[in-house]
Amino acid sequence: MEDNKRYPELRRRLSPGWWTANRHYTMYMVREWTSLFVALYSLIFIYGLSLWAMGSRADFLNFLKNPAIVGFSLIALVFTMYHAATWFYLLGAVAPVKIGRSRTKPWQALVLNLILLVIISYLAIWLLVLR
Amino acid sequence: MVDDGRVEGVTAIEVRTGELVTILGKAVIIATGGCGRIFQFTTNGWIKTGDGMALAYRAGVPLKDMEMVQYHPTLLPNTGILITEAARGEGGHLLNKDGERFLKRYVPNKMELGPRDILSRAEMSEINAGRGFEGPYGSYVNLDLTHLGKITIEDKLPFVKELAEKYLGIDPEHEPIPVRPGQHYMMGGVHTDMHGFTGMPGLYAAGEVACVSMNGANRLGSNSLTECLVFGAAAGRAAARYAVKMESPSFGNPVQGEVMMEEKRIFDQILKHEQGERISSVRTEMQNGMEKHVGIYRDENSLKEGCRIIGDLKTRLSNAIVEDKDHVYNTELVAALELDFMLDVAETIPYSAIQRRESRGAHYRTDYTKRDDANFLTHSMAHKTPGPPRIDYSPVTITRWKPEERVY
Amino acid sequence: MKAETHKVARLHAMLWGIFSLGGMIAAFLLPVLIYMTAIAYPYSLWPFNGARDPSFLVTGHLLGALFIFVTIAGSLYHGIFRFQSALTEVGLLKYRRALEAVGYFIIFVGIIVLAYYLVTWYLNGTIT
Amino acid sequence: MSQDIATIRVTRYRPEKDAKPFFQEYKVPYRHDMVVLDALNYIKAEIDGSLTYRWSCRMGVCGSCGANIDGEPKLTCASFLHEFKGRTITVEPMTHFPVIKDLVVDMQDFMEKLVKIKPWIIREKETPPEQGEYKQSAKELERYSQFSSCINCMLCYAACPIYGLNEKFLGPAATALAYRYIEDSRDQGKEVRFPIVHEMEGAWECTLVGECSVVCPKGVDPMLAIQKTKILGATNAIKSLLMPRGGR
Repeated sequence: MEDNKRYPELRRRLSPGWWTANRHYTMYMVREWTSLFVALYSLIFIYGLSLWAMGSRADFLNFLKNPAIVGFSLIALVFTMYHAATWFYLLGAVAPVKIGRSRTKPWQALVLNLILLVIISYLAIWLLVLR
Repeated sequence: MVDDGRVEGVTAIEVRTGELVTILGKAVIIATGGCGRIFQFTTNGWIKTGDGMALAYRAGVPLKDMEMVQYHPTLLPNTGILITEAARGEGGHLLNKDGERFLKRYVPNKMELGPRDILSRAEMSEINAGRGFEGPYGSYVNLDLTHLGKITIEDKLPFVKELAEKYLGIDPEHEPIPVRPGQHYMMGGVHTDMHGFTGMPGLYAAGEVACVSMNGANRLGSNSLTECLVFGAAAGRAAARYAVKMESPSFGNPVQGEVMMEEKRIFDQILKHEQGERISSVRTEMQNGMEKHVGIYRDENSLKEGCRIIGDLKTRLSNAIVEDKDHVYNTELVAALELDFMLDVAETIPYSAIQRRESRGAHYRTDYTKRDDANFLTHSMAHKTPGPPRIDYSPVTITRWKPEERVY
Repeated sequence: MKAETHKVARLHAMLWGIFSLGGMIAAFLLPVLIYMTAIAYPYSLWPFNGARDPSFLVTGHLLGALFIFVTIAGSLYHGIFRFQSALTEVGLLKYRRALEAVGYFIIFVGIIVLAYYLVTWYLNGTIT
Repeated sequence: MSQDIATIRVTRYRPEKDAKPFFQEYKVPYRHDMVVLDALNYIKAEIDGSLTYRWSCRMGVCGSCGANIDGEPKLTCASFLHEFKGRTITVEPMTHFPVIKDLVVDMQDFMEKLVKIKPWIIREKETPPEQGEYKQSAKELERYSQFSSCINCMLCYAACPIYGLNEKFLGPAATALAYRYIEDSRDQGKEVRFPIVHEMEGAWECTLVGECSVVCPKGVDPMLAIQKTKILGATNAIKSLLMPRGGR
């Protein structure tokens, strides 16, 4: 097979900016980077708890009221919601349910799961705070 | 490569590098399929250029029953995409320009379920009588599925729907599909016995390229699958049995000489011309000529014209140019070699057909419309000569089923 | 042909399983947690209305502590796991091993610290 | 049907002449029902015999005519010229694969992967034909039938950035085909195939970009197959952890 290499093949490399090539790729990359915010929020929350553990409960609460933390958390919420929505969509894409002659579409799973998210969120608040 | 009447391998081009490669083998099985690309309208892929038929033919094996060319009645015009029989099986109608189910004049008992050859001829007759539609790619008739309903089409004919939508932009639930007859299958091919053996030591063939004679003059739907599976296995076994008892061939003088001749032919002749016509124009004229003169309806004059055209084109091809002079992946050179094969194979069809002065199966002569078992219940055999092919006949072996009159 | 040897990535398969579970958690539970800590509490909105605060979530109830642990640990795992793979896709593939090492280290330390606080609070009676 | 003129910009790369690829523009008259492949054939027949590309069936079955059309991996036989009306159509060789010449790419890597997953039914013991066929219900067929529509056109590989970044990745079509056999009730080769799809460069590389399923001309959903393969891998791993011996 060495002979094949007499004439060079053209090899192309994927540039780090490949995800700008089309809309799907860009959406994908945004989806992946939302995970940064998910991770950072979690780390910040743990840091807040450490303030409490090494100081007082008030330190933790002040930390939560810090405008920078509030601001970041709001951004994190937006990205978390985006993350959740893509997750729901993918759930629908990889596990379609067959109803009669047709299969459920991913967007139907998205809507269904978003409703489920609202219910779960309410349940969590009721169970953990209101009760 | 033939050495002392025994086949000892093949020469091939490694398309990647343009090099001629010699593959020695105790036995060779040809399984290259048909030669539909000889014709203008065909369901066959671009690569179905009859290479294997030509290889065997040039090596000295006769091509059997080459006049038996099956036409399929429902091809999309232009692209030759096949609309499956199932479309008619499920109840689709063939309609002419007047919206009439014209088959009632040809096969009233079977209508759309009639055999391929009769349906193809019926469509051609309608078109010739001016009752076809005119489109950019010639005349056609309509295949109407609209009355079958969404569920039947989606469940039973999903591929038909997909093809019509993808390649014509037509929704078969609401619009009829334009169709015309076109070449579909070669009943004829490399002469073999029922073990795929060609009669030349070491050479076997299986599939459409071969003519085991299981299809007679008119193949029935799906029998090509049987042909591949059953006779493919048989050929494989026979070749293996042969190979086990033979000595390995050596790259000796006769073989080496053949390779060098082939090398010379390709690099010093075909690639050398700097001026001349394109091979594509030769190819197009062959396809049009075969369609027009050696197609569904044939007669003495049209077949003579067919022979003449192919003869002319052979001369023209030898002076044609291959623009691409590269070694790497030279598809134009490949196309030139394939065209050379095709012309050899194409020639056997009108020559075999002209001598069969009868109509039988897919072979229909307007000047001899009746079947003539007394004179032509035989296989035609086309042999390669330096000039036009020599046709002789071999007897038909009839076992269980006796030939009967076809009535529909 | 090369001899076939295939090493089933069993550990990775399990880590991926946790990642998947984490994605589910991050999708269903994290939004409400962020809402409570970053909107409801600072702006005194429902359900806190100034009466309760997020510390109640952590120590008010064992179920709350569990919720915090599952949500934060799952989200952290999922987020880091996914982000390090995203980094390999923008030109850092050759540093994959290092990225994975750093990623798992962060996950490991984060979860241990979180668990440590919750367990000590449970043991010393802060969590009721 | 009227005739329009399409402008086509094709990548040329002739390793014997050119150090680098370049674009060459051609003008092609076309009808409404003509596809990009028809245009390439027109160019080769009438304008430039040296233009090099693969094709055979012209009906989306053989899978040999894939190319990047305006940046998107597509079958040239299934891309109508009229959809690009008024624009120059850019035709490039499929992304990620090494280019041999013009639009022809090297398929070796995919071919090796295809063989690797053993795309045939594996039986512990073949039963002789006299004992009849291996029966399968419509329901069992449905579990894998979509994945058997693959025509090996490699468009999914051209669409997969993960494959572009790491060519060791088994990739969409091969994994989907492996899954097709894993799900086939007649197949008994799970023990053989699991290690292939569950090694690190098997399904695990996939990060659900999902473009493979978008570009597939046959409606196959490789992303789904890969995801299901991963789920199988994870459950197997957990099972083997819980039941170290008889788990798998």
